[in-house]
Amino acid sequence: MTMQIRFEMPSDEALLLKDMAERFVADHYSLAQRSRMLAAPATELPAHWPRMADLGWLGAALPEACGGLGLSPQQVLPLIEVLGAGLVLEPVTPATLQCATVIARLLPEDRASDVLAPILAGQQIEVLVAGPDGMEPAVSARPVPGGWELSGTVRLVPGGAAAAAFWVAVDIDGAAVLRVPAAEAEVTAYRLLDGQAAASVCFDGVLCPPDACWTGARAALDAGAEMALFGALAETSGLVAALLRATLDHVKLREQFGRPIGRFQTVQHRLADMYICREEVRSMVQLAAEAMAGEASDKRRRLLSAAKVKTGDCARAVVRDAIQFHGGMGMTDELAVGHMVKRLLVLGQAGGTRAGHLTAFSAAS
Amino acid sequence: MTMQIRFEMPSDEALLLKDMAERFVADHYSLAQRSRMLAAPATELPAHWPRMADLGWLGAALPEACGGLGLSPQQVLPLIEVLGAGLVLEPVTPATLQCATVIARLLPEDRASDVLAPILAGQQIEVLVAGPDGMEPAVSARPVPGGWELSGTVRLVPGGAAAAAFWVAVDIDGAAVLRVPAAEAEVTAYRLLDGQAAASVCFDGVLCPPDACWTGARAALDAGAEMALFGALAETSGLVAALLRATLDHVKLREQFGRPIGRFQTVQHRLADMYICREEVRSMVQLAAEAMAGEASDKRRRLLSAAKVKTGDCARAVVRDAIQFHGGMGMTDELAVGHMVKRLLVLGQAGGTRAGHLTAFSAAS
Amino acid sequence: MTDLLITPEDDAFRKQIRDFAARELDPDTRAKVARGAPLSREDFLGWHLSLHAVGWVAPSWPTEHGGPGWTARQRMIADEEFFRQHCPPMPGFGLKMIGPILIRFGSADQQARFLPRILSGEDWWCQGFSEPGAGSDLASLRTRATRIDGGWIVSGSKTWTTYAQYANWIFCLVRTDPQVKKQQGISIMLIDMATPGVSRRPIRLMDGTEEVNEIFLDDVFVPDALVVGEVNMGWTYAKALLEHERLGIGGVGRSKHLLERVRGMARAAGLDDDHETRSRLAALEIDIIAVEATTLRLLAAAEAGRPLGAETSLLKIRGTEIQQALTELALDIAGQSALPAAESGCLEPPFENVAYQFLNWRKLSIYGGSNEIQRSILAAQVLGL
Amino acid sequence: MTDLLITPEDDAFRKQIRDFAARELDPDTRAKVARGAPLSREDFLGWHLSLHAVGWVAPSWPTEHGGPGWTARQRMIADEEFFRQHCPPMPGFGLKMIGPILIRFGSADQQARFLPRILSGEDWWCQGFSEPGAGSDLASLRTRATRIDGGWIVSGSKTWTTYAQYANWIFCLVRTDPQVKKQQGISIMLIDMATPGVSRRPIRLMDGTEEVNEIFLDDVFVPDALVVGEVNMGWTYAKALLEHERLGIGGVGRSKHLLERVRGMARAAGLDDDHETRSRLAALEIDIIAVEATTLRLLAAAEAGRPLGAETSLLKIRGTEIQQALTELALDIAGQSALPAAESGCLEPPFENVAYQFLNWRKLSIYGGSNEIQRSILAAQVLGL
Repeated sequence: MTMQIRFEMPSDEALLLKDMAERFVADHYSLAQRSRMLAAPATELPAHWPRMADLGWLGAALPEACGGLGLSPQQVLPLIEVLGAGLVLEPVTPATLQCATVIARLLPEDRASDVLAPILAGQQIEVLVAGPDGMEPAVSARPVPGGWELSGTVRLVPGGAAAAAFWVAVDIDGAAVLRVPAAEAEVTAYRLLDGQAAASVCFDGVLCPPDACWTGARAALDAGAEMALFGALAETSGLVAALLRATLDHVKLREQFGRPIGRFQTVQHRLADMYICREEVRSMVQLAAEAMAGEASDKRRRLLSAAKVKTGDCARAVVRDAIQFHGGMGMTDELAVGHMVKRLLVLGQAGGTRAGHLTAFSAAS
Repeated sequence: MTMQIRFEMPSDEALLLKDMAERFVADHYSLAQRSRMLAAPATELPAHWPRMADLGWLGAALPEACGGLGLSPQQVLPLIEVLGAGLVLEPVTPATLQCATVIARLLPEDRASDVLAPILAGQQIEVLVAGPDGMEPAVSARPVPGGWELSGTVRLVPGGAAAAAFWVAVDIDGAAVLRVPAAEAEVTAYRLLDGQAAASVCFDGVLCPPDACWTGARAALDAGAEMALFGALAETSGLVAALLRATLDHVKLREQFGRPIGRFQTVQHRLADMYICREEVRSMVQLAAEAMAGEASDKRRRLLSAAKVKTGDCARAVVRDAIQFHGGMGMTDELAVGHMVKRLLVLGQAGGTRAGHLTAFSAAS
Repeated sequence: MTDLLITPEDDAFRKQIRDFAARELDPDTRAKVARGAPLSREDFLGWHLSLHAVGWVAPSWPTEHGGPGWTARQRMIADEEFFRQHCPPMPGFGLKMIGPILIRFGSADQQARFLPRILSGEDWWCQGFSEPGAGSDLASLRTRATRIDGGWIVSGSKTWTTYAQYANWIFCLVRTDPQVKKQQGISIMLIDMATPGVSRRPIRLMDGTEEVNEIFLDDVFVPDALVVGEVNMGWTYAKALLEHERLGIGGVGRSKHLLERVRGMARAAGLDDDHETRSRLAALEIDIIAVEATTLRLLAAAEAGRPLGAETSLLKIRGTEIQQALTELALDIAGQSALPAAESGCLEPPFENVAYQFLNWRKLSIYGGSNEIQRSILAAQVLGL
Repeated sequence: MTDLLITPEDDAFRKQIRDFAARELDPDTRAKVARGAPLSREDFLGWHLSLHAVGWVAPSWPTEHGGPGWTARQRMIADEEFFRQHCPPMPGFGLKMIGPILIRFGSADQQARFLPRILSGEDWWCQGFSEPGAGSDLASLRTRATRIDGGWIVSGSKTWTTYAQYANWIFCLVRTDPQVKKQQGISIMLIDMATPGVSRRPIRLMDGTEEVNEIFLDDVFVPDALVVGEVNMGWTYAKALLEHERLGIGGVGRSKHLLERVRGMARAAGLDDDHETRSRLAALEIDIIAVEATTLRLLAAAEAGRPLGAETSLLKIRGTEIQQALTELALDIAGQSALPAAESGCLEPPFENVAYQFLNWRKLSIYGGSNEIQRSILAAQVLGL
C-alpha cells in the first residue's frame, strides 16, 4: 500500500461529530459537573456512556459491518480532540479505540458484531489487558482440562474499574487473546491522578474455556495498540490546544505592573512558542492518523513513534508555560488548567515511553 | 589531603599579573595588530613570546625551584582569563601550563631547570604530544640499539608549529616521555580556524637516545593534562566574559524600531541568561582551580570534568546569543565577536569531549 | 553527591549537625521527608522544638536575639546536612521573614513580645503579601487601612498564604496612604488571626493539597502598637526582607536532597545503567555544583566586604530550574508508577510522591518573584539594561 | 530520511526530477554541495542553465512568464529532490524575489525587459534592502532618492548584499518621500550595477568567505522607467514579496540534506552506534518531519481555500533552529577534525566544511526577519497579543 498523506480537510461527518462533542462538553462537563462525577465510585459505569453510544461515538472508528460508523482515524481525530480537551471521564480510547478494534479485527464478523453490540449500545465497558507493544507478559496461560488457567496481575488497566470483561493478551504459541468476565477476576478499582478510573486486575486461577480464546492475535493486538496510542495522541492534541487557548485568554486579561501580561515581550514570545508546539502537535497527530489509514506497518509505526516523541515534548513544554503564565491561579483546582495538566501527565505515559519510541524510530532510520 | 575550597579572592600578585596582561592586550592585540601577526608564517616564534617571558607569565605556574613564580592555579587564573579574552596567539597553555608542568614534574629538579631555562627565557617553545587523557596511542616506541625508534603521526599538536622540541608520550612498560628535537621529526605546520598555530608531526623513524627518555611518567602526564584542561577552561572563562561585555555594549547602543535593542524584554532576559552563564563558568573554573590546588586526584578530576561540561555548555549558549544579538555585524571579521567565537570552538575541543567528561563524572558518582 | 564545604572545620561542624539530627529527628517525620511527602503541623513543630532546645532554630538571628552565632558558611552546611538527614525544611515566615524584620525595624516592645514566641514555636506566623490579581506585582496592593483613634481599620484580602491554617499571627502589607505613588504609602501590620473580621478560605491546589489559603480582612482593627516601624515604610522593609538570606535562595540543600531521591528512584526502576537517565542525573548534579560554587563564591566576596546585590537572583533562577528539572526526571523514571491518585492507596515507594512533587513545585518558578521577574532584575540592576 | 510526499503521482514526478538531476548536474558542483562547501558563480550558473534549458528554472512563476506550471506540492518535491541529488540551492534574488515582484507589480516594459534575462541567467540580481545600522527594521531606511527631471538621484548604502560580486543588477528599497511615516514613502528601484556612483565593498565574514557586500550609492541616477509600480508603494510590494514562497520557508529539503550529511559524518567518526549521537539525530529527524508535516498541512489548507497568514513564521523559526542544531551536532561529531583553518589544507572529508557551516549558518536566525521578529509576528498577528 502506498502512503497517501494529503492532510485532507475533515469531512462533513467528522465536523458534525466534532460540533456535537463540543456542545456535549459545554453542557455536561463544566468543572463542577465533572467534580460531581468524580465523587461516584470508580466501579460504576461512567454517567454519560449510554449517551455517547447514542451519539455514535463509541463505534465511530469501527467497521460498519460490526455496527460502527467506519470512520478513518483522520475523521475520528476532531472528535477525540474535543473529548480530550473536555476532560471527559468515559474511557473512550481504551474501550472503543483499543479494545473494540482488537475484537473487530480478531473475531469473525458475526461473532464480533454480537460481542460488540452491548458495548456500542453503551450498556457496558470491556477493555484490553495488554502492554504498550500490544503484548503483556504479566499474564500467562497454562493449558488445563477444559481450557486455560491464567495467572498474573496487571496494574493500571485503563478503563478497567467499571469493565464487564477483560480481553487478556497472553502467549499461546504466539499472541492470543482470552475473554475473561470481570466477575471471575479480582479487580481493585481506583482513580488515576487525572480522575480517570483504572484497575489492578489479578487473574490468578481464572479458568477460560476454549471458545473464549482466540489465537493468531498479533495483527489485531498491534492494531489495538496503535489505536490506543493514536487515541492518546489525539486527546493530547486537544488538550495542548485548550491549554494554549486558556493561557492566551488569561494573559490578555490579567494585568500586572499596570498592563496585561500579554503585553510583555517575553510572554509574547513564549506564547508564540506554545503556539508553535500546538501547531506541530496538530501536524504530527494528523500525520499519524493519515499514516494509520494508508501506510505499510513499518513506516506507520515509525511515524507513530515520531508523533509520540514530538507530541510528548511539546505537551511538556506547554504544561510548563501554561502554569507559569497563569501564576498561582494555574496551580489551583479551581481552573481547568491544573486538571488538563494532570490529564496530560497520564496521557504522556500512554503507549510506551519517549525513550522507547525514540529508539524504535532511530532503529528504523 | 583535604579539599580547601574557599573561593578566596585573588592575591595582590595575581591581580598585578592580570593588570599587566590587560595593558599588554590593549597595547598589542588590537584586531589590526593581531591580523598582521596572523600573516606571519605559523612556524615562526610568535612575536610576543620573549616579552611574555620578561613579564614572568611563562613560568607563572611553575615551581620557583625551576625558575617559575610558583603560583597556584587560583592565582594564575586571572592572567589566563585575560590572555584568553585578548585572543593572544602565543601558545601559553600548551607550552607553559601543559608541557612545562610535565617537565617540572618528571625531571629531577636541576635537569628540569636546565631544560626549562630557554623556554622560560622566551627563546623557544616546546610542547607535549599526548592525548587528552595524557596518553597518545598514535606514537609507539620500539627498543633498538642506542635507544628507541619511534613511529606514528599526530595531528593537531597545539603550539607545535613553532616548537623547537616535542615531548612525546609513549608506552614503555607504562607511561613514558621522550624528548624529540623538532628537526628530527617531520612537521607540517598550519593554523587552526582561530588562528592558533598547530602542527601535524610524523615521528616515523625518529631515533631517541636513552638519556632523552623518562619512564614512570603517568603522574606527570596526568598533571600536564589537567593543567592543559584548566588552561582551556580559564581562557574560555575570559572569552565568555568578553562576549557578554561586547554584547551588552552593543545592545545598549544599537537601535532598532526606534530604541536600543537592549530595551526589548526578550533581549534583556536572554542577556540575563548570558550573565548567568558567565557567572556559572566563572564559578566552575575557579572551583576547578581550587580543586587542583588542594584535592585528591579522584575528586579533582571529577570537578574538572564537571567544569568542562558546564563551561562548554555555557560557552555554546553564549556564542549563539552573542552572534544573534550582534546581528549581521556579529558574523563579520571586523568585530572581535567572530574571532572570539572561533577561538571558543577550538577551546571547546580541548581536553576531551563533553560526552567523555560527562561519562567520567557520572561513573564516579 | 559532591560536597564542596569540607575543610577540616567544615567537617567537624557538619558532624555535629549530623549527629544531632540522627539523635533528635522523629523517625516518622524523617520517613515522610525522605519520600517527599507533604508534612503536617506536628512534623514541623516537633523538629522546631528539637532545634529550639539547643538554640539552633534561628540560624540567621543575632545571638542577642537567640541565634546560634553561626557564620554564613556554617549556615549553609547546616542547611545542607539537615536536608541530607531528611529534616523538615522549616517554613520561614516567622524565622526568616517577620523575625528578621522585627529585629531590624520593630519596636523594643514588639521584639520582646514576639521574638521569644517565634523561637519557642508558640506563635506560628503566616505571610499576607500577595493579593488576588496581584501576583509578583506587590506594589499594586489593594488591602487598605483607614486611620482611627489608636489604630487602623483594615479591609481587603490576601492570597497564597501558605500554612495559614496552622498560624495564629499574620503579617500583612497594607496600604496606609492611598494618595502617594504605588510603592509608597504601604505599611507592615501584625494581625492576630483571632481578631474579629479575619477569616480564611483554603485553596485546593491541583496536587490535591490545601497548603495555601485566602485570607479575608473585614474591618479588622489593628492597634498602633502592631504597626512595624514607621507608617508608610512597609515597602522598604519588605524589600529588605526579600534581600535577607539571599545566599540561601539557590536551595542547594533541597536540590541535593531531591537528586539523591531521584537517583534512588532510578535504581528502583532498574534504570541505573540507562544511558539517558545517567546523563540527565550527571548533568543535573553538575548544575547543582555550579549553583553551590556560585553561592560560595558570592559568599567569599561578601565576606571580603563586597556587598551582595541583585546578582543573587541568578541563584533563584538556576536553583528552581534545577529542582523543576529533577521533578520532571522523576516523572520520566517513575513512568506509570506515578499515575494513581494519591487517595487510591495504590502508590508505592519510592514513587508515591512523584506527581505531587512535580505539580507542587511548579510554584518554585512563580513565587518569591517569578523567574521572569528575576531575569528583569538581573537585566536592570546588574546589567544596566 | 522519511519522505511524506509519496503518492503514486508524487513518485512519478520525483523520479522525473531525480533522473534529470542525475543526468545534468556537473559532478564537481555535485561534490561541493554534497560536502557543504561554498559554491562559485559557475556552480550556480551551470545548474541554472541546465534548469532553464528544460523550463524548470522558475518553479513558482506562472506559465505565461516561463514557469513550468508545477503545483505547490510538486515544487516541494522538486526542492527536496534537488537537495537530495546535491543540486545547488539557487540564490533567490532574481527567481524568487524581484522576478515575482515584477510579475505582480512591474510594468509591461519591465517584464519584457527583465524576466527573460532572469530566466536565461544573463542577469544576476542582488538585493538592496538592509542598511548599515538597520537590520530587521527595514522600515527605518535611510537611502534617499531626490526627484529630478526624468528620474531620481539616489544616495545611501546597503549592506549584507549576498553575491553582489556576481550581480549586474540590484533592486533597492529607497526612501522617495521623507515627510511621511516610516513604512510609507518607500519605493523599489532597479539599478544597473554599472551605473556611475555604484560601488561595492566585500564584507569578510568570520567563516572566511566574502559572500556578502556593502553597496554604496553615490548620486546614482535612476530613470523613472526603473521604478517598480507606483512611487511610494515599495513597502507594500516588499511585504508581498516576503509573503512569496512562504511555504518553502521551512527549508525542509535543506534540513534533510544536512541531516543525511551529518549522519554520514557520524558513520565516518565511528559514532553511528553512539547512544547520544543516535538520539540527537533521531530527535532532529522527527523535528524535520514535524516541519514538513506542518508545511503540508498548511498547503492543504491553502489549497482548500484558507488564505495563508503569518503562521508560516513558525516554519522559519523551527526550520532554522533545526538547521543550526544540525551544524552544532556536526561540530560535536567532527571534534578536532573540524578545527584546522580552511586554508590549512589539513581538513579532510567529510569534516572539511563543518566549522564553516556552523559559522555561516548563524545567519539563518538573523536574516529574513530575525527569529525574534518572527515570534513577535506570531504573537501580534496570529495570537492577537
